[in-house]
Amino acid sequence: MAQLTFREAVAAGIAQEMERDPLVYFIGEDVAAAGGVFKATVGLLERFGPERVRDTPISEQAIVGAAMGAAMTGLRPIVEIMFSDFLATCWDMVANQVAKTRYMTGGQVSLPLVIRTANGGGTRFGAQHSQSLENWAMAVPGLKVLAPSTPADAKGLLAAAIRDPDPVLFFEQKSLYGTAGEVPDGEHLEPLGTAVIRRPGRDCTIVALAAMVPKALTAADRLSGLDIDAGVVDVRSLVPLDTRTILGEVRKTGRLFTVEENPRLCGWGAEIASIAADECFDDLDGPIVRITTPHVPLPAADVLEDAAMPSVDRIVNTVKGAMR
Amino acid sequence: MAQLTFREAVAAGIAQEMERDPLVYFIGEDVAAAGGVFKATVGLLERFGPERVRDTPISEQAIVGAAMGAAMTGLRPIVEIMFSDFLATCWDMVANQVAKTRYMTGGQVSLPLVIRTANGGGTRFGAQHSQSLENWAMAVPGLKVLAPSTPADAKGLLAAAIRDPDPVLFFEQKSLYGTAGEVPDGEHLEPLGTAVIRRPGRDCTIVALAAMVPKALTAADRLSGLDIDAGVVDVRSLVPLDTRTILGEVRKTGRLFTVEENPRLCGWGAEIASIAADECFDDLDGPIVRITTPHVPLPAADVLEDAAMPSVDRIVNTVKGAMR
Amino acid sequence: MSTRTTTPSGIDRSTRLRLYRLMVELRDFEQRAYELFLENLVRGTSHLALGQEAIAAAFGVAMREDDYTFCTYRGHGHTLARGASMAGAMAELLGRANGMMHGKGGSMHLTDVTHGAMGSYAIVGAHLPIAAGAAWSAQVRRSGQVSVCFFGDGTTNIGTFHEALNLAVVWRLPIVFVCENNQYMEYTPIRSVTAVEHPAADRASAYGLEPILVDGNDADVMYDTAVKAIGQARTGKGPSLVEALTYRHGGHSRADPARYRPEAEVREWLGRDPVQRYRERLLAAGIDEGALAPIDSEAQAKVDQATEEARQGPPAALEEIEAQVWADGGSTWRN
Amino acid sequence: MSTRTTTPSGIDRSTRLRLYRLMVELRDFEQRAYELFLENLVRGTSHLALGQEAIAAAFGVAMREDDYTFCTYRGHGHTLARGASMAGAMAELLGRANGMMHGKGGSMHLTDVTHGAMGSYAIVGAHLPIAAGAAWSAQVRRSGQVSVCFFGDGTTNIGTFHEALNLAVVWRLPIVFVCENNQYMEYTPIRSVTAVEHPAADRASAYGLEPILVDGNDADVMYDTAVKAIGQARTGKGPSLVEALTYRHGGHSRADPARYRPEAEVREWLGRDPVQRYRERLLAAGIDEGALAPIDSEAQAKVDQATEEARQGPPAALEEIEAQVWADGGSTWRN
Ligand SMILES: Cc1ncc(C[n+]2csc(CCOP(=O)(O)OP(=O)(O)O)c2C)c(N)n1
Ligand SMILES: Cc1ncc(C[n+]2csc(CCOP(=O)(O)OP(=O)(O)O)c2C)c(N)n1
Ligand SMILES: [Mg+2]
Ligand SMILES: [Mg+2]
Repeated sequence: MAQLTFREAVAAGIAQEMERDPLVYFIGEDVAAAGGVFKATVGLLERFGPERVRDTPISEQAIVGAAMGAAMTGLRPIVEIMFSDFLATCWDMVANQVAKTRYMTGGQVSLPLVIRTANGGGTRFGAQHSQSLENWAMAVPGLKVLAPSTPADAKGLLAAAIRDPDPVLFFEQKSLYGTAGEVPDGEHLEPLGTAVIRRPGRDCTIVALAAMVPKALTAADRLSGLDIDAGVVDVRSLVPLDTRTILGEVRKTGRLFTVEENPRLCGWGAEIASIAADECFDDLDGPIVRITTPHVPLPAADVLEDAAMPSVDRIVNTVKGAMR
Repeated sequence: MAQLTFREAVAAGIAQEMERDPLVYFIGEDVAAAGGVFKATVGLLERFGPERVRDTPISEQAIVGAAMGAAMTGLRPIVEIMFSDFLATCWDMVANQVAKTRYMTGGQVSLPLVIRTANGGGTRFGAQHSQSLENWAMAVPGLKVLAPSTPADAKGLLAAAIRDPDPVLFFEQKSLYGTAGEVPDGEHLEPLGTAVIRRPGRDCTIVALAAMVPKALTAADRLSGLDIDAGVVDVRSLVPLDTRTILGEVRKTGRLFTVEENPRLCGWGAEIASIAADECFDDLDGPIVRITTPHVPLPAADVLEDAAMPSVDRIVNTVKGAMR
Repeated sequence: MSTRTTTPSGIDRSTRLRLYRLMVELRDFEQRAYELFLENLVRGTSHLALGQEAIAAAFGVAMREDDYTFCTYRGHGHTLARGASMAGAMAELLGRANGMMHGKGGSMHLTDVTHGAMGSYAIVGAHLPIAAGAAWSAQVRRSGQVSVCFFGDGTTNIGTFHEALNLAVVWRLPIVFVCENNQYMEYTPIRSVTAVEHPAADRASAYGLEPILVDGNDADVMYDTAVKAIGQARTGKGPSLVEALTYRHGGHSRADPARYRPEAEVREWLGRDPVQRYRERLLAAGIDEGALAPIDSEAQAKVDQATEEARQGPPAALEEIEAQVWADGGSTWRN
Repeated sequence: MSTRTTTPSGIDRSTRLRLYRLMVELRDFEQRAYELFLENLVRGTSHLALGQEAIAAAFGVAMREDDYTFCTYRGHGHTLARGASMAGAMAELLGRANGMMHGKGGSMHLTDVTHGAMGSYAIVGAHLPIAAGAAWSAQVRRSGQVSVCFFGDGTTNIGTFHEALNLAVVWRLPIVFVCENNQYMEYTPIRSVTAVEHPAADRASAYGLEPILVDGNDADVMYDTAVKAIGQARTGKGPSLVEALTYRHGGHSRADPARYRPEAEVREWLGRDPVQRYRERLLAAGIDEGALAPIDSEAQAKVDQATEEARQGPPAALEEIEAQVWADGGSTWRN
């Protein structure tokens, strides 16, 4: 086991798969010579050469479109969309072309492609560079959607995404790039469609994603001091969704809280809450409560951004209040 | 009261506001000379002239961008995006620019603009021309979102949207264009943010939108024959959302069903279900059940499309099954 | 800029007969599709390319078997020109189980990957970058394949046109972009919304390319143009952008009577019908009626047969609804 | 194509002094912003235009008070050049309550509508259609206003560039598009990803426009160019597309040391510093040191004062989080 940062783990996951499969190619803006604006792809150009690791013009529609055409014809491309907010500039490619083409053609084409993107807030970039947009992707049939919370998962899930025969949107939380953790040496793969119980709990279940996972874990620590035994489930794979693990925990505890970085309406938390309200209704002992950013664009100033996003304090207070 | 089709009511709503306010302009592809591909804007060019009613190149980003720049500087533009699916081609303009600019500038600019778009399935156009995408818009803070179910609302809500000082996405269900109904003569406005109880019910509440409203009403008729008194609420305004009316009904009946045309995950139904699972938990007598299109792109063939979308049969059977 | 109208290269007789046969097949197929629509058997929309056959046919004949075609919702001809099954296409229009995509795509999305027909795309401009991606793949796999991407005049004003052209040139991709300038978008004339007269050719220089403006209703010219552009792509000399002038005989989509077009204009273009014109040219070149008449009747028979097969097909199967979202064949999103 | 480097028109002394003053102010403001960043007072990102001042200053001086400016995340200069409050801008960089947008936008989104600074946009290319929309509004309101839209070389490859240019020409809008070609996108040289040598000028003809390629580090040339293009727009003669060659002295954003640029290239461009060069030219033209020195010190004082005001400001107020989503001032989405 090596200690890697999240950004190093991303590069390691890509390198593992590029080493293994010569059909894996990687393109994006400033990803090659500069190693990515978040330095998550440093060293790949040197290792795999300029044919397989390429800088593109600023043209997200061309980037994703090219990856799609290549995936249809034998490559396994990885593309980087620098900030997830920029997915909006190529959303037709993602949501209408990549997601639907296998289905519309009756399965004639496969689209083994990965779109990696830096996601989320906490970096004072303002409303056009800080969105958490995994729910946009989750709402579109035909896309698989991953968002790791640890360096080990960053490597293992990214490698599995590259090997997956379907299109995957891979969300890398910007606020996690600098975090470090143990990452298995050698080949490492984590299966899509599996949630992880990061902390078992008796009294309630907190379901969280990406950067909200460490916050939920800290909140659970503090709640245990208040005699509330809160469990934490790391969703990590929104599509496919491991409802078995999530609902299993909810059935045990009878209380469900979700912690989302995205704004209030129509997030993945609403989806999971709705599933639970349908399928675990009889096991529920109280309201399902979602903790989210309010339904506003994210403000830029540090004090505003910090207060808008779900914080450990907010999680603790919300759970405490609801469990009374 | 005149009997108008839904498409005539759309044109009437636009005409009413263009007559009233010389700063209302209308642009889009094939909207002027051709009167729109769904014939929902017939007569506007003749009545208001080529400066105020204009055909554009096929360039959705330029269309929405231009409307935004105009709205910031004194016009009240209406734009048509021919099919809601094409919102993906200008999603950056809608979700990152139009939705966020007032907020980011601390309220320095107003964006009184309406984006009208033909939405939904039932017309055998296939996966890239049939999506119901009101949930994409609902997930973005800064957008108001309307979807009428009757000709009267098409006119009244559209007129109110044009008069509203904020950006509104206005979804016109393609399968409703040909339906007819009474529309008040003269000035007609319906307030944003108000749901309508189309049918009161004692046993359960079916919440529906746009083309699902008539289906829910037919289903409720049939359910009454099975001794289930189902009420139907027409959401019509997703943002602002009339939770008071919706939750009021749910509290009375104790049972909530939502009927959505959009695919399964992260729809407006999940949002309303989650709100109810939080705020009405103690009033609920059973699981909250969502009736949706499965999480697949919409197929083209008539038999497939009809079977994929929520039908009266499916609503009746689902409610009956869940109410046992 | 002037358009070339004569064929300098002396195309051989058998190639010319192949061009003629293909054009007649495309013409007959689409005329039949229109008749079936009038019988209310085509439930969805459809966009016919009647009058534009020379372009699809010429490229169809000029392409190598493993080359890639990317086209639009107006793509019956481009798909069939690659050898895709006519019955499969017709059945897809009728929403039958034996359709090319089992009824899941419909007229606007005809695809036959086994014949290099990589899809018909219904969002204007989307397939230009996708076609560039297939060319990129061919380039790095050193397969020698060429990607050919067809689109309309109206498509030149959307952003993907610009992004795809720039990328293709910068990466020197083996691709041919073919703008079929049929003068109209849906109902709006292209000249009313475009900054230049020739929407593709006048923009070639913005990507360092030569302007290529040709008569799209002349099968010989189109064939020469195709051979040259494909050859350039195949030999590593990079992309071309071709603008082919043409006209659709009917409306934009099945229900459009196309009254927005001046009668004289329609008449003039009907006089330049590519099929009729080519037939006359072949006769003038000494190919006798005895060689052409069997082609005409074989094409009719082929369309009859395809129609019959399509009509025999059962309606699309309900299991298809939840099939082929994922590579495992299903649509499961949860456990 | 060759760039013009001398001023033909004889700009009067007072205008030249205004140009000089504005350039010095922009330079001093951004140098101060950089110092504050080193003190860790600028929390968010920031993108400096040190070295590119001549462009923003020239247009700032040439524009009418009610004209519209649209710029990018690299927009401190363009915003201040319209007369926006320096303290408001500096406070916004520091995330203070007295910031131009109360801390809600940050460095990348400086906006001051009262001075016609209609916003700084952080998604590459987005503001080109928006600026066209403001020009459309001015046109139909017959206000005589002109919209000026600044963007970088890298922006010429994205789809919105193409869509906006086409629409602006077709509708003959009163707009000036200004491409500041500083040779780099973030860390990648523009020539490595662009099909033509001059990313804007070589594409003007794709919209029926004249190519305009000018020395962006020459304030006189830029001023003449601005006057001409704005005049053309104001008199109903439609859009222009200007490409101004320039260079940023520092990195792309605050943390970028810009080591990807060859030393000789950097040295050469530092030698063409627009501020220093203009100062020398004014001296050579007989404007004496006594006229320039006070401008230098007044600019410093203005920046000092703005910095002081900004630093005095309290942190952004928490009520702002839920304010101004809607025109009613709030963010309520339910009853
Ligand atoms: C992005 C987008 N905008 C609008 C449409 C609706 N639409 C379908 S075809 C068409 C006209 C296209 O014109 P052109 O490119 O000339 O092709 P043609 O139909 O003439 O072959 C339009 C506007 C669309 N499908 N996609
Ligand atoms: C659509 C989009 N893609 C990528 C980015 C990230 N990005 C920000 S600035 C920049 C470089 C822009 O280069 P240029 O247009 O030359 O402007 P400059 O920064 O040199 O002023 C990039 C790629 C973005 N903001 N928006
Ligand atoms: Mg056309
Ligand atoms: Mg640049």
